[in-house]
Amino acid sequence: MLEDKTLLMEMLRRMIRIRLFEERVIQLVERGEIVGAAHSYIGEEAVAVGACLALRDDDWMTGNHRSHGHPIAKGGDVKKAMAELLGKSTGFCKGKGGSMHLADFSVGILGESGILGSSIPTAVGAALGSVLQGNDRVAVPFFGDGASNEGAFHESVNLAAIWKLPVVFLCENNQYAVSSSFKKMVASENISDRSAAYNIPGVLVDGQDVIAMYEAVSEAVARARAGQGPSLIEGRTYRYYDHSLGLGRIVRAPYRDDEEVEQWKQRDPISIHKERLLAQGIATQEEIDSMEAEVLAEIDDAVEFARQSPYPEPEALFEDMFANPIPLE
Amino acid sequence: MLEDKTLLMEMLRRMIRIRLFEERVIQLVERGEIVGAAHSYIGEEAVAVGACLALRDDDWMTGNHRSHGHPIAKGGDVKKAMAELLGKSTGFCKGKGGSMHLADFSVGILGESGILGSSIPTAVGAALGSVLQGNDRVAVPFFGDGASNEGAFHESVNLAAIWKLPVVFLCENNQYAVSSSFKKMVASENISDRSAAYNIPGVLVDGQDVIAMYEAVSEAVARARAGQGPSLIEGRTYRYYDHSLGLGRIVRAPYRDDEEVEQWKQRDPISIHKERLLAQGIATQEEIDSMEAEVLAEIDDAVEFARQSPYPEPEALFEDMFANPIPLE
Amino acid sequence: MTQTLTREITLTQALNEAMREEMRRDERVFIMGEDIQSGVYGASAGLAAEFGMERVRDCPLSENAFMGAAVGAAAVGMRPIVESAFCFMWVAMDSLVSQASKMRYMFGGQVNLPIVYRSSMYYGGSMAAHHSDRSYPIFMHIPGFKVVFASNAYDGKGLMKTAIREDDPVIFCEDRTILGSRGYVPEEDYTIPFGVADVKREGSDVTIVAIGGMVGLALQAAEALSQEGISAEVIDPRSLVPLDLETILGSVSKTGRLVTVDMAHKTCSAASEIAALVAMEGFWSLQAPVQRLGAANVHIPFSTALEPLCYPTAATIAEAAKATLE
Amino acid sequence: MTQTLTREITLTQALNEAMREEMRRDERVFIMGEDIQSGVYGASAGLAAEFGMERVRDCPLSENAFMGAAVGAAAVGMRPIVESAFCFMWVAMDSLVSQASKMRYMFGGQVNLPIVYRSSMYYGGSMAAHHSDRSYPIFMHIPGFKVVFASNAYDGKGLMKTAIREDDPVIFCEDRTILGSRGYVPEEDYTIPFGVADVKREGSDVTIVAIGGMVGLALQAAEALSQEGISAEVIDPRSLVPLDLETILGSVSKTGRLVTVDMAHKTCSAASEIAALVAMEGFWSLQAPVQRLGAANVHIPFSTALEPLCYPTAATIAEAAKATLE
Ligand SMILES: Cc1ncc(C[n+]2csc(CCOP(=O)(O)OP(=O)(O)O)c2C)c(N)n1
Ligand SMILES: Cc1ncc(C[n+]2csc(CCOP(=O)(O)OP(=O)(O)O)c2C)c(N)n1
Ligand SMILES: [Mg+2]
Ligand SMILES: [Mg+2]
Repeated sequence: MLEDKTLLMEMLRRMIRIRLFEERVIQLVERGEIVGAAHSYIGEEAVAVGACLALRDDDWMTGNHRSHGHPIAKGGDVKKAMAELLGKSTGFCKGKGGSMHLADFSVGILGESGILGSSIPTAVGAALGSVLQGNDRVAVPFFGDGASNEGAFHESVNLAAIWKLPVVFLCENNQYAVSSSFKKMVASENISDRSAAYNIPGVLVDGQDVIAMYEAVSEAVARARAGQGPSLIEGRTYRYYDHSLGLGRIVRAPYRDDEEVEQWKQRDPISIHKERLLAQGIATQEEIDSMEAEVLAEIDDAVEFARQSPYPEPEALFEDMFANPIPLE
Repeated sequence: MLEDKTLLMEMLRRMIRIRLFEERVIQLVERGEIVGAAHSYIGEEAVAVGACLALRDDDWMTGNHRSHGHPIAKGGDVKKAMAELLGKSTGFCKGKGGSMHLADFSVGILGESGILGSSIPTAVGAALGSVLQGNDRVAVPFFGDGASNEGAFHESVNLAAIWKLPVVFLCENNQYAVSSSFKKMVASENISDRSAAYNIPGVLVDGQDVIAMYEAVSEAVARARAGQGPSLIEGRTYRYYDHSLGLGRIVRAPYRDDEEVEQWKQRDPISIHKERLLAQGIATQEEIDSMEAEVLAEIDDAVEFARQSPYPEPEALFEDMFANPIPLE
Repeated sequence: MTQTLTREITLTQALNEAMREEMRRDERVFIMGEDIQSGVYGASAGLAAEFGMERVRDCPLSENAFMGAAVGAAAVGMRPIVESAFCFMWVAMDSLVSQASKMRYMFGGQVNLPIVYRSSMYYGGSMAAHHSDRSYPIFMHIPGFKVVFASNAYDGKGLMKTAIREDDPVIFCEDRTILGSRGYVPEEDYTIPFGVADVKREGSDVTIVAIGGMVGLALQAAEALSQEGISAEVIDPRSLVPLDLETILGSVSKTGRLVTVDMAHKTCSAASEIAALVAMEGFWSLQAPVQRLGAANVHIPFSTALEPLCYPTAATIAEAAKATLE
Repeated sequence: MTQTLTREITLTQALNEAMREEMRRDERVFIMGEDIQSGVYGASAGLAAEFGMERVRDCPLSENAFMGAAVGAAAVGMRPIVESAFCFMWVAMDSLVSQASKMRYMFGGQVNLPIVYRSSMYYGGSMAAHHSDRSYPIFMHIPGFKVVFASNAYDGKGLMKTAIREDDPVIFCEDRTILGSRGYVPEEDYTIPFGVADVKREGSDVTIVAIGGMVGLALQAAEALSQEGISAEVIDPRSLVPLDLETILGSVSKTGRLVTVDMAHKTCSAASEIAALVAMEGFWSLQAPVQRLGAANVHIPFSTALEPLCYPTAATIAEAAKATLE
């Protein structure tokens, strides 16, 4: 049984940080302060947090369009994240990326990609870099159940498997791709079953249990660092909100019933972890309350910082295209 | 045990037809009468013949760059095939396709594709057509061990599996992709193992035994016609010659040793079938000899036909782009 | 009757009507796309309810497979409509180029491929670099596609019907910035042929060639220019392949001046191509340098402070027109 | 010394030398491709023997994955060279466009992507529609790539060294029709900057802009034209992105006449783009219609009776030049 209190508390802190960040994002979208598409990670916090806490700061990670949970879990600065969502020059990407393209290379966040499956090969390449550079940095691409049907998934897992690259393929199976149930779209029963096609370990994990996620990913990371190659981990989870907030592909038709949503909310990852910490006497209610207060203050600061930050100057339009710039018009 | 003599003899005839056709192609390439790339099917005849004889004439088939065996096995006209290889207007494709793009829609040959994996979705679409049109025509895409690492393979098998389409995915595992051994490049032990990722039957078959191929494919075809969905069949086989004749990507370095080649030649698909027919008293040496003489005459005629045929006229350059033509320059 | 004559619907509704009517007319027509069965917005809305889940098919996130499956289905006699967007076509380029565009010619004309690839463009809505592609010039460069562009509801319905009845692969460009704009659309069945440009406004001083959402901006520019006594002619090619060069050349022979407007990146754009063609075929009519407008040669930034700077506007179009008259 | 000065090697050998020398110079440089370890022909020949299987990597037939892995490797500090061909890039377009071309800008310049995509063109050898792609204009249209073209061994070595040392993604076009042609290449280390066109032949009557294998044909045309007393200037841009428009405009201001030559399909080609730019920037210098030559707008047919009709020839280039003088 995991007993490291600092770690257990950090799990809770990061999950709460994502939850409160996302709740604020919903408000900002409704107020029109955040434009474009924004995909809520609420309900899935344990997956990214459990996985990222099994990594070192210098390990690599790539993500997808559901893009706020991964960077926060990996230790990204919420100020810069919020500023990016508001399109400000102080954001991770100077306002050029926005919600779907958060990235912070300084803490190993190689970027969130809006195109499904697109960032999986990137992670494989980062892991190839570790091998060529003779270090033991691991790469974790996050992708959804829907994206596991993209050709990039197949090619990337096979490539990592034959080259024994230090990759942990992390499928966040929240059971739907927009309105499409994975039961209809994925031919295998579990996505983790697909590991058989590549002779690598495939593990189905309770994605609502941050400790289960942490332990499964830790084992895969150990394998990877030891040069034993990649693993495929499926975190079975659920998104509480609609596919996308604001713009994007909103689907109203009842592709899932409220009952199902309610049942899953009964297994809220944050409540589960909280109750466990209390039950096991690892944390007191006071500690948890003050932690929540601290994180709430962080998020308030982040929003304040984002709001106060300037928009990029028009000149920025032609900047950052090339390391060695050329005339552009 | 299969006893239908007509069928057993037709198996032999089509394998011999492919073998003699390919031997003539080698001569014509050496004489410079065939230009461009040509990929020899010699050694692999049992795979295409066993598979295609398990099909009806109105079933569909797509192929790849190793492109002469499939159409001949499916019943394509060798005259038109040879004329196409010589770039003549009487060829399957009026000389526009050449070796890598033989096609004869009239007998269900939806075409050979030079780009790896590229024709697999086409076959899936033809099978979708069967479902939408309410007929029971099956589609068989042929592809290599190397192509099983293309994303198109993964996406196509999953699509056919979730829609229960009548497709028999036929992987010709000749164990190398140009100079690359599948043991190094395919993470799973057998390519047929990959069926686990899609919950469909996966069968490894002796690709040198035409009856084994015929029986395995027949079973998969029956499933498909019955609406039970696709199967993945791996025919383990071997190519006797280098990857490509003439132009194309010739690799001289010893990526496989002569011993291995010799061992496989000991299991020549035509000899195996011949000897079996003789041993079982199904055919006499005389019948077989006269069959070979007939096929040889066919091939001679085909070469003669191709040589006598005219090249396309210059006007043909701008023809066939569109069903509803537009001005082109 | 007046009711009919004044019937105004959005471009999205016009596309929906075109598909609905063609699906009623020809049972070989069916639709493939992502989340189209449950969609209550968008051009496919309600089609699953009328035509069922077999003919309105939700696909897995395997664009290369289902865009290629459209080719196979078309090859055996079906008439697929594929709903997607340019930004999601990169993963499917092989099926689009190696199969859809090449198959007919490569096989000597043995097969027709009646496929409509509905290609949305989400630019202009802070969707950032991955969701703002407008890559139709690529499909002009690759032989084998017909490339169509609707700038209003009326054209949208007529062009979509032609596209569905066409026996060749069509890239049907759908400009998100105008999908919601309303226009008169009659109830009667009608089609608009490919390769026939439409003069959206007549003028004598300068020719402005624009497509999709740029047409509306060009018309605003023309209106503004008229205040300054400049008479601009606005031409909408409606299809880029085939291109009605005659109408464009005719206009330039009248005005002597050309502005081409594109929402794709400038380099190797439709605007470049039209500029080049006029410099070749209409050179002696030209009395001033051609003005080519297009999106900046950068990827589309997210920030509302930057994205609007990428595209032509009514103002920059008017400026360009004036520049040809200096 | 004279030996060195007269050292003639093929373009393929020049590319091989460039890669070899840069791999010796910088251990972050490595190569990915298909069947390159065992290749005894081709530009990678012998590199595996010297640098080992780790730095010269045979990849599975998963182009989208390994071309995307090149992006990830570059993002963490490596300098990959990817050996492939335009015809095999369709399956990898998403990694090329969504990642390689967009990543730097989309992430606000946080990362440099020093990647060389070696892109062969097999046209002209009866390889038919699937193996004859020359789709560099597409990579000019998509922002984020530098697009480079060598027309001889000397340029090839110098440009390849620059490409490998460049911190941005480079599409390095390799024209199979000239890979075997020999030219003088010094033994000393040298590089050729991007964006600097080379005047391959000076002339005063007409400007011919050509790339890759078309340069040799343009020079033949110029030679033939000189017999008829026509003085043609032949310009090789060497890089299409960035493009040295100044040199082209300078030449046109002298000659007043322009022929652009491309082996890609005409529509939305490099030849179109250069024609458009001159019609914009150099209009007042032009004394005759621009002549744009390129491949026919059809896919490449197999038959030797048809394929040669697709591309510009020395004869058609000379004709076009004369047409500008009528
Ligand atoms: C290649 C591609 N196709 C389609 C889309 C549109 N799209 C964005 S998110 C999404 C659903 C993704 O589902 P999943 O991978 O399960 O991730 P989730 O949204 O459930 O977290 C779709 C279809 C896209 N972004 N990229
Ligand atoms: C997408 C793509 N990548 C690379 C190539 C070049 N190529 C042609 S055949 C071949 C090997 C194919 O191996 P396999 O699929 O096993 O078929 P085989 O040649 O062994 O029959 C390669 C790499 C290609 N045609 N298409
Ligand atoms: Mg999902
Ligand atoms: Mg093989």
